[in-house]
Amino acid sequence: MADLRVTIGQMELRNPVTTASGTCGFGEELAEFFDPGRIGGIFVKGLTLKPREGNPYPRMAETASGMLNSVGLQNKGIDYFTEHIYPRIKDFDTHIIANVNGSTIEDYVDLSEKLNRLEKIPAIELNISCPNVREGGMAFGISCPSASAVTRAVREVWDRTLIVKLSPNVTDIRDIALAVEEAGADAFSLINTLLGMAVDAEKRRPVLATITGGLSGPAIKPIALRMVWQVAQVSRLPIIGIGGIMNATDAIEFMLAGASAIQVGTAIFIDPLAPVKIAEGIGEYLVRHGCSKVSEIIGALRVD
Amino acid sequence: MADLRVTIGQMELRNPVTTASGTCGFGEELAEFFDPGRIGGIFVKGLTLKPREGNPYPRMAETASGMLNSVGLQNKGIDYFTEHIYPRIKDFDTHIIANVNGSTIEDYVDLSEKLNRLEKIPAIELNISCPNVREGGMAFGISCPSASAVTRAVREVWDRTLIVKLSPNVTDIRDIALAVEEAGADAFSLINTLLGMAVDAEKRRPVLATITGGLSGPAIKPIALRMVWQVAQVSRLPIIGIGGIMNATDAIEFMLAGASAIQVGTAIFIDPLAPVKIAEGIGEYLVRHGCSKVSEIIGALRVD
Amino acid sequence: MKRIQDCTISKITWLNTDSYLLELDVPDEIPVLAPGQFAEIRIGNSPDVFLRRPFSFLDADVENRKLVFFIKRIGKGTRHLGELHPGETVNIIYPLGNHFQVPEKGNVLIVGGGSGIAPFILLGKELQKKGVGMTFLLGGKAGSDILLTDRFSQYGDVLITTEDGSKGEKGMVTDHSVFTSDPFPFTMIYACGPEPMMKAVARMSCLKNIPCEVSLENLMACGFGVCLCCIVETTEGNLCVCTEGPVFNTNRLKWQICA
Amino acid sequence: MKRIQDCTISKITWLNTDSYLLELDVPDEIPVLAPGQFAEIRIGNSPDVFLRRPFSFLDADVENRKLVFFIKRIGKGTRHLGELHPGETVNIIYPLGNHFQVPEKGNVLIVGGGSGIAPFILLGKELQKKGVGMTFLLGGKAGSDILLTDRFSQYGDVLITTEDGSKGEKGMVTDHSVFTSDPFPFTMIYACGPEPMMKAVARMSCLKNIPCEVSLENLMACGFGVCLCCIVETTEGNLCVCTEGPVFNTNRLKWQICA
Ligand SMILES: Cc1cc2nc3c(=O)[nH]c(=O)nc-3n(C[C@H](O)[C@H](O)[C@H](O)COP(=O)(O)OP(=O)(O)OC[C@H]3O[C@@H](n4cnc5c(N)ncnc54)[C@H](O)[C@@H]3O)c2cc1C
Ligand SMILES: Cc1cc2nc3c(=O)[nH]c(=O)nc-3n(C[C@H](O)[C@H](O)[C@H](O)COP(=O)(O)OP(=O)(O)OC[C@H]3O[C@@H](n4cnc5c(N)ncnc54)[C@H](O)[C@@H]3O)c2cc1C
Ligand SMILES: Cc1cc2nc3c(=O)[nH]c(=O)nc-3n(C[C@H](O)[C@H](O)[C@H](O)COP(=O)(O)O)c2cc1C
Ligand SMILES: Cc1cc2nc3c(=O)[nH]c(=O)nc-3n(C[C@H](O)[C@H](O)[C@H](O)COP(=O)(O)O)c2cc1C
Ligand code: FES
Ligand code: FES
Repeated sequence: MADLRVTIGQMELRNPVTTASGTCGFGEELAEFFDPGRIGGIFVKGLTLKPREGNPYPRMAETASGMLNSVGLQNKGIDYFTEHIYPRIKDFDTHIIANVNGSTIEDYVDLSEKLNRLEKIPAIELNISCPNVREGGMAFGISCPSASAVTRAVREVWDRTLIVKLSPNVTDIRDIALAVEEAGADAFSLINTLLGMAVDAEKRRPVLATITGGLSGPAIKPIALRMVWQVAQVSRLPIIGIGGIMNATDAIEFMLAGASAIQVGTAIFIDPLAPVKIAEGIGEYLVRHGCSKVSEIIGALRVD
Repeated sequence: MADLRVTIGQMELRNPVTTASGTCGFGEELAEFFDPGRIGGIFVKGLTLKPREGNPYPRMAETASGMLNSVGLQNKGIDYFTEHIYPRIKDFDTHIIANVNGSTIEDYVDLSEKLNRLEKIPAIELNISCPNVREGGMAFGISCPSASAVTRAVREVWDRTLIVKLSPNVTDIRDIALAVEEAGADAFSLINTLLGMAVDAEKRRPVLATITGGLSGPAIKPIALRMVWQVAQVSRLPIIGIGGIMNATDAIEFMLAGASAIQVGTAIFIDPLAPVKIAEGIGEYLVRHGCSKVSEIIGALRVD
Repeated sequence: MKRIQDCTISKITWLNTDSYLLELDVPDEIPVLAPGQFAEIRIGNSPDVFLRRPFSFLDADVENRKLVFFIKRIGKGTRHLGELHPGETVNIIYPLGNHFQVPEKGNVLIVGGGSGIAPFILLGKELQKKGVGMTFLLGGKAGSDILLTDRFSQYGDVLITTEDGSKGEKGMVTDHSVFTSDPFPFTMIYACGPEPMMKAVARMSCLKNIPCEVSLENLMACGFGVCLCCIVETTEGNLCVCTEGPVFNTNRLKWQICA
Repeated sequence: MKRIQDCTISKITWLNTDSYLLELDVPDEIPVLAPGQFAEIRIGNSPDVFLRRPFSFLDADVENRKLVFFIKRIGKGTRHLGELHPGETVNIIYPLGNHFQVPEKGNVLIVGGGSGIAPFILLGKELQKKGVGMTFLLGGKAGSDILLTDRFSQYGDVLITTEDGSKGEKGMVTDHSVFTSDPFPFTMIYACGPEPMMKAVARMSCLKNIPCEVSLENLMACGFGVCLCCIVETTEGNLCVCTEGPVFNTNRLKWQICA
């Protein structure tokens, strides 16, 4: 049995498999399918300072090997989370990472400060890449100065692990990554969804109430892999790879390209057991390839 | 039977369906499957001033609902085209549009001037969005000043219809579109491929010899639709929609979002008859929806 | 725990050109299924179906470990599912969702349109067990859309409306003469079908001043509460149809039907 | 004109755990097929196969309008194709590619490894028609990989090598004693199989100073010359394997085998 542990900032994950924010609720629903102790961590649904009802229905459209969503960060706000949800999930035998969203830099800072009081949150993931709202908004994630400013401001109030989630809707993700690194991030997670759209030809209307939404699933995997690879070439911070990971092979591709860990998102909708199957599959791959530690495959792509 | 004619610059197409550059050779191979007179136009394989061998093998990778290619503009150069290919295809009963690629602005200009001598080329498509080479290079397509400069330079030597093909690998495609419009383009075509990557987990190598390549096929349709919609909101130039169009419904979605015509690309590999089937399908849709002209559906998306 | 299981198709029975019964052999013991609950079925034989599709349980044979679904072919997923062969497997997640509230007594009206009849066999069984009287009102475009009447008639009277009048009374379900009965003999209405139909029925329940439960068929990405895509506006804010529903008392919905 | 046709599967015959014969009923008359030509088959029952897959013709029964393919299961496409049932249809584009050059006389050696035996039944037929003598040399990992020997023996002698020695001579095809025959009895070699094997065979042909043709199995997106993905480096520059090949005389390839 190979050693599957990986390190992201100050966190040690028992294995590189985590679940992506917005695709695993607060972990409780998944606990009906498997023991959360079998995966490395859970990135909970995006939190905001105030409760949010999210966007109107319809909020999703199936696309070729993927889907669009325009959920828009529906959540009951940080205080409800602190009072009602956190107590129920804090003793899961895995890392609970909060996904932090704001519409101003102060929002991000305030939210991080409130999370500071929750002992069992070892890391936050700054979402500066949500295409569906102003809060958590992509506006921060698509320009270097704003990405840098929000990261720097949160860094000042948050000592635990700080992960910044990058938007793929940019000309060059390396620029943003370097700006965020320079501002004090401990790790990157990438990618969030790509801005997309679906049309109902019969009704002659957009499928989503918000017209555009975020594209996820295997359709975006080649783009996500490329971005992880690009960022790994320019930065030494750990990367959490996200985008269309459906099985262990996909996860290994991301790790070879440079990811230290991965998030499983949309795959959960199709197979709630995907995260555990992926963790197992990575273990089998390592044994088959004669590796004793998962770290041996991180960034191990041969390009000569 | 509805009127399927559409106008792009000075060209009138018999129907809105054309074939995308790099996916239909020079039209001759497709003529083995159907009469080119049944579609609106053929965008021939990317041309360069000098012959190019393209990139090394392997040049393609299948992905979820799509594929990556790194062909890299293999072609025998404009002189060979003029002498050997043009004479064979010039009398096809459809529009032959040249896809123009260069690594400097002078290349684009020289190539356009050479094409000026070919009477039966009613339009050129400036490729400033190929992710696989410097020639035809995305470098031009991802910044407003360079996109604008190359368009303006070619506009000075080319009086017929000038189409500029935009890259999706940008933060905001509207900015590029407006710069190109301002520089004198007659129409946009969008999108070219998205930069992606595939990894062979067993071999621990990139699948493509060039590591990254261009992603096409239904996987990218939601992104392409969104970009067509975005550009249609800010510009009144005609748009040729491209990206994962497999059938008439897809084509109609693009037209509703604002495209005046469409290009069929990767779909041809799977069904060489796709272009004619799409043209027929659009006709049937119009009849079913009580439209007498295809122009009635261009940009007709209801978003109230 | 919820189950994720590969089940073997034992039979596919086409009822008309568009609808079929899908019968599955389940490997393990079937848990108690409440009327209105559903499963998420994976359709693995289609090049363009990505997400699972939700379907209510039509019936369950606990003894023989069989689940039966009633499926209407409306798009690619329901088409490809119907092209599978006995012996092939499909993967299902179940049981999902809440269920209809079954009263202890009374006389209920059950209104189904299109594929919206699916949850009502289990409901009929449950009501019968409690001794609650019931009448089914089934609506369709034409007579050939009215299906499984022999099954429903085991539990109660079956009334029919068709838009073209080829079977039962002509018109929509809410045009049926049963709604003119005075006094109105029912203590509750259940409805499932196209949303305009459910709204019309809910409006009737309002007029008659009796409770109404509807089973919503919102678009779902997951079906088990993690994606927040399937929401419906309620008096308590946006709620997930897959976990807080699919069955809702119409007084919780913001349909403004009693205005 | 090239054809795009829906064909009905009449039979799928598994030859071992990995290989099967796919027999199709073609709706129209079958054109003359030259040995080495191929078809692009669409695999419509798989959620993750997007492009067509190329397969050489194993055999064609012109009279009964049947096409036969020999298919080795190596990935998702070949797996899903083998899961189809007789009566279901697959869409094919054909005939594609060039073909082996068949000499007027002589005595040829035909070397096949893995799925690389597929084109050699048609080649055998053609050579036999011309009265050209032939010997088949089939290689595999184990005896169970050596297939269709009874078919090949209708056209010539069949020699065998297996890596584990369980059938025929032990070793790779190029280890076979036939290559030590002096004088070397063959005037030409044809080969199809994994690239290292074809290169080894080509090297032999070089040593023996006789021509060699190989059928390449490059990755293809289209199969009919429009995408330029399938290229091979040749003395004339990059050429498309799907239109200028799949059969190449090895002296055109830049394999540097004679160095
Ligand atoms: C809880 C629940 C229980 C259900 N029970 C049953 C059942 O027992 N039997 C049954 O036949 N169906 C049932 N449905 C509906 C069924 O899930 C859909 O018909 C199915 O998902 C359609 O899939 P498709 O791939 O065939 O259609 P698609 O190809 O995905 O869609 C075809 C067209 O129908 C529209 N459409 C698809 N799904 C829905 C929907 N849910 N609501 C409105 N429009 C839609 C699409 O937008 C599109 O225009 C249920 C749905 C829910 C949420
Ligand atoms: C002209 C031509 C004729 C052919 N004739 C036959 C035939 O008669 N019978 C037969 O069984 N096969 C034949 N092949 C090979 C066949 O096309 C491939 O085996 C098939 O496409 C694999 O598809 P898949 O989906 O099963 O594998 P995938 O899931 O696509 O791939 C599985 C693994 O195999 C690798 N792979 C896939 N295709 C190839 C290839 N062409 N070359 C090298 N590696 C590859 C992939 O990279 C991957 O690692 C032929 C190929 C060509 C080009
Ligand atoms: C329904 C849905 C909701 C999402 N909500 C969030 C969110 O609240 N915060 C966030 O950072 N990302 C959110 N995402 C993005 C995912 O975390 C992930 O980055 C993206 O889906 C790509 O991964 P995938 O292809 O594996 O799904 C959401 C994605 C989906 C599909
Ligand atoms: C194999 C291949 C080669 C291509 N070559 C060119 C090219 O030479 N010039 C160009 O402008 N676009 C080229 N493209 C991009 C297509 O024209 C088109 O923009 C893209 O494939 C998206 O459309 P699709 O999804 O319908 O294929 C190529 C695409 C493919 C798949
Ligand atoms: S469908 Fe995902 S939460 Fe209801
Ligand atoms: S496979 Fe497309 S040109 Fe050969």
